[in-house]
Amino acid sequence: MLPELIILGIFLIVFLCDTFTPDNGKKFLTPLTSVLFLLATVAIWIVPSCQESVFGGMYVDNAACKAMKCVLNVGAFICFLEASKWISTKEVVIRKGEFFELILITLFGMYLMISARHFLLFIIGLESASLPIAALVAFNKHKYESHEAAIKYIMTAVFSSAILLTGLSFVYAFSGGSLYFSDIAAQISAGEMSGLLLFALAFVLAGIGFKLSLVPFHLWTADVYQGAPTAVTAYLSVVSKGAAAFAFFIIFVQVFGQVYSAAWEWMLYAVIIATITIGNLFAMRQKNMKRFMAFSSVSQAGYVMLGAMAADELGLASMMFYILVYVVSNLGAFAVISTIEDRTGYVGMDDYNGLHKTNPYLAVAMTLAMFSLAGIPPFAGFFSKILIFTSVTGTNSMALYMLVLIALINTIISLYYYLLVVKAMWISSDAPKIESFKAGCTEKTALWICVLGIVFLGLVSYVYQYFVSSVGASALLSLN
Amino acid sequence: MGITLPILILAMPFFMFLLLGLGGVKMSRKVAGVLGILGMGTTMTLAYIVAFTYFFSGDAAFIIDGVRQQFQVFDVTWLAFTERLVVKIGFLLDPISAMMLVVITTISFMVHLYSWGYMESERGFQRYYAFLNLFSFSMLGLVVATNIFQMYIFWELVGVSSFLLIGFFYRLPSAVSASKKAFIVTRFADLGFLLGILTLTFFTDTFNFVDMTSNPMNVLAQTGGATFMGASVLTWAMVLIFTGGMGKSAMLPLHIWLPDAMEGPTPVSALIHAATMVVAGVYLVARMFPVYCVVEASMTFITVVGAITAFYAAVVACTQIDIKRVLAFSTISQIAFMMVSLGVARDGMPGGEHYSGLGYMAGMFHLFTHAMFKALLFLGAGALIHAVHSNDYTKMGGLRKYMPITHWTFLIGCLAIAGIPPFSGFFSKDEMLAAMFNNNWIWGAWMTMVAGLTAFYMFRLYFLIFWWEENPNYKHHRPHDAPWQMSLPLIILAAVSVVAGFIPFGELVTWNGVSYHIHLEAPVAVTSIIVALCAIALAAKMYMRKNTLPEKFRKAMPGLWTAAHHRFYWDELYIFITHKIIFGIICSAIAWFDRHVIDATMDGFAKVTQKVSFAIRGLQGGNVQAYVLWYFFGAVALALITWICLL
Amino acid sequence: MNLDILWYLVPSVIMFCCGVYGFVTRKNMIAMLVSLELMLNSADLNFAIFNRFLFPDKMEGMVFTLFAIAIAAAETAVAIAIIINIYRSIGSTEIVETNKMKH
Amino acid sequence: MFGNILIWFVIIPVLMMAGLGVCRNSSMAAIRAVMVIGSTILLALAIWLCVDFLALRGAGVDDEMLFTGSWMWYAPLNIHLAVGVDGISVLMLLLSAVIVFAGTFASWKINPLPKNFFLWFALLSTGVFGFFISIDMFTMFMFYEVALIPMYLLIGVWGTGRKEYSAMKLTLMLMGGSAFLMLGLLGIYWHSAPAGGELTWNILEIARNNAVDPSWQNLLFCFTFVGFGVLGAMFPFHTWSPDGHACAPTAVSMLHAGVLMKLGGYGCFRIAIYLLPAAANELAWIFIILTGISVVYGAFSACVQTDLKYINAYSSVSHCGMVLFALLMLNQTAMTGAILQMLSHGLMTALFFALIGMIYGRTHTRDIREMGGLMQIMPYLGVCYMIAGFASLGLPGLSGFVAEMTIFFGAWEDADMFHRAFVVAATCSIVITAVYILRVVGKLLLGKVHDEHHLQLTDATWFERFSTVTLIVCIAGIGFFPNWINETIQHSFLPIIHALQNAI
Amino acid sequence: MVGNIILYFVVALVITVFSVMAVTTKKILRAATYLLFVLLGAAVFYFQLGYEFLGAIQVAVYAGGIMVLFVFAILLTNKPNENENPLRSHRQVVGVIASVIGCGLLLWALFTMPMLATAEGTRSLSDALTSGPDITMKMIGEAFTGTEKYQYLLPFEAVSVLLLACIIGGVTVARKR
Repeated sequence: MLPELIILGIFLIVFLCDTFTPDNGKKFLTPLTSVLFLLATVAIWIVPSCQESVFGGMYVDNAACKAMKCVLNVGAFICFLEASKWISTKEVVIRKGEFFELILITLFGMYLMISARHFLLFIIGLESASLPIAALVAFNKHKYESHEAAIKYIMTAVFSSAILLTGLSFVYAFSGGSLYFSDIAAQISAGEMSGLLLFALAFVLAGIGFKLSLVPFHLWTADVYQGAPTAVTAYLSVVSKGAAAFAFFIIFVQVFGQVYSAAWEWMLYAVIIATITIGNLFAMRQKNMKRFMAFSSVSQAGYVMLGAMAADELGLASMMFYILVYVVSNLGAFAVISTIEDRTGYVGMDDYNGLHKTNPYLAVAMTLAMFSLAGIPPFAGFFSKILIFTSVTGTNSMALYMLVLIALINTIISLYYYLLVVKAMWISSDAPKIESFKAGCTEKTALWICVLGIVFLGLVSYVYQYFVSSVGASALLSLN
Repeated sequence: MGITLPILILAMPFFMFLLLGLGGVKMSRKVAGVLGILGMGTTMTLAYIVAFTYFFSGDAAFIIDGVRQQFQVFDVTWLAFTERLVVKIGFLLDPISAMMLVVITTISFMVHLYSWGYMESERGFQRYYAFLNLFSFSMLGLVVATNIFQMYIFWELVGVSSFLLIGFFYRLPSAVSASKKAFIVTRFADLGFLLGILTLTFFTDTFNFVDMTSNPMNVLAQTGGATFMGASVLTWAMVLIFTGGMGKSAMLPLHIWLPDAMEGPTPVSALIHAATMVVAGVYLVARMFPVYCVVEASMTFITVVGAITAFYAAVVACTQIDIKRVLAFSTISQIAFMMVSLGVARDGMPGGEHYSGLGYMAGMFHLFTHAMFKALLFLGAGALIHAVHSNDYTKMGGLRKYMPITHWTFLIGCLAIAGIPPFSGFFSKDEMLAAMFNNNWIWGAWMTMVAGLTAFYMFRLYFLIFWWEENPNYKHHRPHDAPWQMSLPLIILAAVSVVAGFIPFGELVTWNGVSYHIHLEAPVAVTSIIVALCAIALAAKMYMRKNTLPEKFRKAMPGLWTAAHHRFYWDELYIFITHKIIFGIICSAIAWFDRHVIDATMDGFAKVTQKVSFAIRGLQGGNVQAYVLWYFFGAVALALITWICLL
Repeated sequence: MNLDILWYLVPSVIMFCCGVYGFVTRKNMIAMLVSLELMLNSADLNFAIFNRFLFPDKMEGMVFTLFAIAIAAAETAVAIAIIINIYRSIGSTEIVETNKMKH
Repeated sequence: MFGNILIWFVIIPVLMMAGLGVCRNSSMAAIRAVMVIGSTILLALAIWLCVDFLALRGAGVDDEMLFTGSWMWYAPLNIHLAVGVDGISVLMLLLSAVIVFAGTFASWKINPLPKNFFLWFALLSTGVFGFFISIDMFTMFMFYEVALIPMYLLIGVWGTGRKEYSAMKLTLMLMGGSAFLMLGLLGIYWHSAPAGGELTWNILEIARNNAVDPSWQNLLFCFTFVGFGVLGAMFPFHTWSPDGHACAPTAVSMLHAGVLMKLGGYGCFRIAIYLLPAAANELAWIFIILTGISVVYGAFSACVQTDLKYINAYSSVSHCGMVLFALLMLNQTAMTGAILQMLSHGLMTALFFALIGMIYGRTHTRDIREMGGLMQIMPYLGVCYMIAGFASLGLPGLSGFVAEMTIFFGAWEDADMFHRAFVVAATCSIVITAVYILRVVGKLLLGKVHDEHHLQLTDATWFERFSTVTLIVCIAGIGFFPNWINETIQHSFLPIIHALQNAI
Repeated sequence: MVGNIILYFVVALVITVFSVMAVTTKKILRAATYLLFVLLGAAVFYFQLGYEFLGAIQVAVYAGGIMVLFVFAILLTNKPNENENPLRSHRQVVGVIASVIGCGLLLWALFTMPMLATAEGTRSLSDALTSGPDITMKMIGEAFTGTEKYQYLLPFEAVSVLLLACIIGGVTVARKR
């Protein structure tokens, strides 16, 4: 329980500090939270868990879960740094404390999602991870878009949780009376495939697919990403999505592993193709950077899901690595977007025309992020993509091979629109709209972390191997 | 014989080419000219030494029991395609290569000397000498090739030298297009040559001439009787190889480049397009002669092509206005003569041992004499052009008074080519006709007629230039003989043309190395002399004095005259094929196809993607209820579809 | 006549589908939330029904329902907070007013 | 690791990038210094490697690959950074080094953003060198893509004309190819060892294991061959080439046509043919048809183009088609010819593009209808252009002739009607090549001066001369003394030939 | 027994009818009221299924808590008598289709579920009620405070964090500034 407790501890500290300091004395909150958070991450990473499975197997904290949580922490940390400028603006500074508190609680919920081995705990984690985000999305009260995004988000979230609960109730019918993952796994087998189980699977898939924004459960994504404050969008696009992906893998592989090839493999197959393709098709027309990133993240989610398609240790490790890389790449892009938005208010792709003339370093960082997202070597995105493709094709099934082919063909479309951004920044001959400015120190730190991650995560194989070994040490897939 | 001299023969011109080509810009004309002439003079001397050593030293390497041997002075590996199929660069000495060494270096030296005067005022004088040296190098490499691939290499190189020299006046569009035409036509022919080599060497597994020609029956055996489209593959191979020769030697229908090649400087025409390069085809056939002998069909092909070309060119030559074109067609006709002569020679001729190789010997003899007198005629024409500044005989007339040296040397050339004894052409032509008559009287008769036509058009030319009536322009611009650098070669070549017929050629050059005694075949000789004299007489009647006879002639046969004047529309046909069909239809169609089908398909992928992207934008309608509806439908559909699939 | 599991599931499913219908057709956000409550309730009811009929000796389903009610309450609270916020901002609670961001 | 000479081929460009990174954008001298020093070292290194390699071979070292080294990278998937060279790779490295060297001088006055230009240029070189030294499929593929992507910015930022469109098209098409390629490589990896054996990315081991399931081979062969074939400008995937080349800046065109397109051919035999020999034997005919079409089609298309770069691009389609065509003949001679053709085409096209760039830099047009008689104005460039043209049309004494002849003689070894027919078609291309080369030479260099303004133009500067002379020397060098290269290549093809014969 | 059946039919009717009315009525306040009836109906089902505590919670939390929230919200945002504007027809048609298809498919799935082939799946309510222990408050209390398997201390604590978060979130969103 260490990670959760640490997070709750930080939450309490922040909460108390926020409550008992005057409105004009909250400058220290950002550094405080960031530093505490950094320490917490290190602690989570280093301190071994004394007991792997507690509460009668309801909660498990093993090496793999820890690694996943660390990945999420990296994302959250960068989000904190990116948010610092925005959160200090006069419209929202009053809610500065709440921002950190809510983020920390969502993080707590995500930890539970990853560590839960019981659907009750899982659903609580899921709700903790999604409901406060609605409040975060509505953070920019002075902006209409923020409201619209919030209502769209909450409505879809609640609907999806209704669907998820219904699905779980159907799952429950098959569970033999217990909602522990291991018990359900022992009960469900391919032999008794029935319509109800399929509906159960489809509804659970839909419920988690909402968080991952898989097609066709993704339609909220673009509007919410566009309307939400950029820091929240960033958080939503990587951390929330990453946690959902991990939970997805654990649930579908661990609980429904028995009916993998019979049922949900094919659902996932269809969903992945739709996700990658539709995400790409929408992304290529977008002119608003945040909306653009939303569709890009939809399509990226499809690639993430390829790891679940592989449904083995290698798949999970590749997926973790993919998400880590995705975290740094996407947050790199968002760091640039938010830096520019905070200074100038521009978020259109055309506004980036000629960026390299005025802000070359931002342009370089954005370019690297785009290349990494597109999977261009030697940047990390290339490695994560290839590793996940490798893990999928490992089963030697022609169908999966074709799936990878479709995914690969889609990388070309994605390359197209990522290059559009690069084109705007470097090639477009229009006069630059954005004037030259100096980024703040937190933003610079965030950018540096992202850029270093983009450049070195792939070239240094240590991280991936760490994931592989942690997955291997966790016996995650054995049906204990 | 050591390898030093042979290597020097090749190296000297190449070195001069590099020297003049790279350093020429820094040199004055005089230095460049002297260097060029000295270089070629040295080469000529070396070639003479080598040739004389070969023919007359009696060394065992060169002649054994009166049989002249083929001797590879050196043969080094250049490129190994496979373990057996190895391209070598070497130096083969045998009767024909030794003879060619003499011919090439002599003419080349004359041209070098001549050019000093002729080209003196031209821009790019140094470049000109560099190219001349490049050509000499290539041509020498061609004739001394030990293997067919080496020959092909130098074959290409002479092609490009010819291109460079024809296009020497590169500011003139006509020169540029002529050079292009020459290169492309010969290149096309070389394609045949290449395919021939490919086919032949696929079976022989060697490129080497000696290996192939020393046992031609073996070559036939190696093909294993394979056939393609009704003909044996060896026939195909030899005909294809001959195609290369047709290109270089301007046989019908690949002759069209040669008349246009006259756009080059006249000395170049003398060197390349009269004496040396254009006989490469003949040389090629001679080189592969034993192999050709075993495939009857290819020999017949050569004969027929030669016979048709000879007649065609002779007819066209009668109607040309440009004096260089007349000479060009004459060259075509004469080379065709040699081809026929080679084509009629073969083993087991009815006339006995003597006749089997007569055609070969005679062809080579004619090659030699023709080189001399045709070079003479071209250089003479050059002198005329130099004096009159026009290629057109209508701008000339009555020049014998103004340019006596040119006149006399030109007359000697004409007599030689017309086959009037004792000039050299008589002897060689007589031998050729004898060989043809021996093979089949049809060839003999046909070629005798061509010989008559030759005499006619040469004297038509001669009379029109030097007699007819004086051009009134001479009063303003009095033509005069050329300077000594130009006259000296004329005189030397004229002298050679007079005496060359008495060279005991049969002793030196025969197909199998066995020496050969030449004797005149009286009936043939008499017939040909009579025909020639008649033709000259006719020419004199028509053209010596200004009269209306030519005009009447023209009127009498307008169709024929116009057709002949337009060279029977070959050029138009080619232009139609290349411009209209190849460029206009094939190339443009392919380019269009590439842009509008292939490329459009690729762009189409992008466009379709964009269209789809646009078409499905309604999915994201902005209304959360619609989103949820999709969500619900999606979930249900997933379950339903899987269910249906599983049931 | 025998009251078995299906008797109870049928009203639950009807409730669920009414919820879906209401959610996609109501224009008022609060009315949408009302529909949503129907769906959530249906899920809760399912848990209780399955628990009772299939696994009467255990009580996981019932416990789950208890928590689900709490979660539903939390969701409703946040949703209503946002709706009120929107009302304050644009003076309407009609869902069609919030479709400015699209495509 | 750093004791291996091959690694330095990657390290030096990376160091160049680092060096450029610290240069100021405005200090042209420093940027040039870094580039010149770097590319000179690379060239020296390549020559040194070549000499060393030949010495080792001469000393009887008969391993398939020399200077091998292998360092574990991604252990879970057995990915190594594995390097090694055979004769072909050595020559390719030499070619790349020469062209990078020449390209550096050709872009002496690049503008704007010289620093960025050379940064991407160096990255591109890294990819190219890395590709040729790799014997691990993964790193090979990685370097392959590293080499591709800088093209987008290089064309997009420093190009001319419809540069955005062309850059995008080029990048997307090549990346599309590499998508197929990736799939092929993955398939090969998962079949790289017999059941139970350790899977590997190492090309040599895969070839040794020869364990790719025959039922998969055909599919994988199509994927890998098409994947590399796109970069090799195989019909009908060549259309990126004309547009891309037309818009690219000089040095980029040089490097792209000169080296990058060779990556395609190299990959085709090193991976597609070597690792999937059974499929190669079985499916070669399909690609013979496609490449045969490329050869003739490219040549015909070039005949009617009016933009110098388009002419060259189509000519590249034809020549690179010849490379693939020869490889598909699957015999030693033809494949040797293919490599010779790669070298030859690399040098000659680089020269062409360099010259076109220089001419364009002066006349500001590439339309041959708007130029003429340039030989009088800039004789040096004119002569170089003619030499390049002659090399292209296969004049003996220059490299193209050697390559083409080796190809034809090799290709002729297959005696069946199908092969013969396509070889004859391919030989026809040399005539068509002559046609379009002479057309350009005639219109561009010879004849009358078309535009009076051109009379004021100057001839080549010293760095331009340097760049072109380097290339011409190499072209003539191969043309005059081809045999040592030929032998080196032939020897390197033995393992592939054995693999092919065993697979029949 | 018969009482159970009658009660079942009454409640089922109430749930069905008021569900439909809750989503079709024009007046928002009425919708909330109908919802209340449905919730109460569900509570009755819980009682009938032997989950008294659950029924009580349902009444307390839903009827007592959530409904009040709804009513407040409605009163805050709407004039009580205001009718909803007519809906766009196609959305309504699609809604009907969606719900009918969903209903049909779900019912089909439920009617074909494999449990119906087993003894547990077909037993009647009275059998079900007797085959398990009565759920006493003691059992519930122990389950909520224990850390063993089938005990729910952790979720209980976690859900409190969730509620806290929602409070913070709700306040953040809803307060004026």
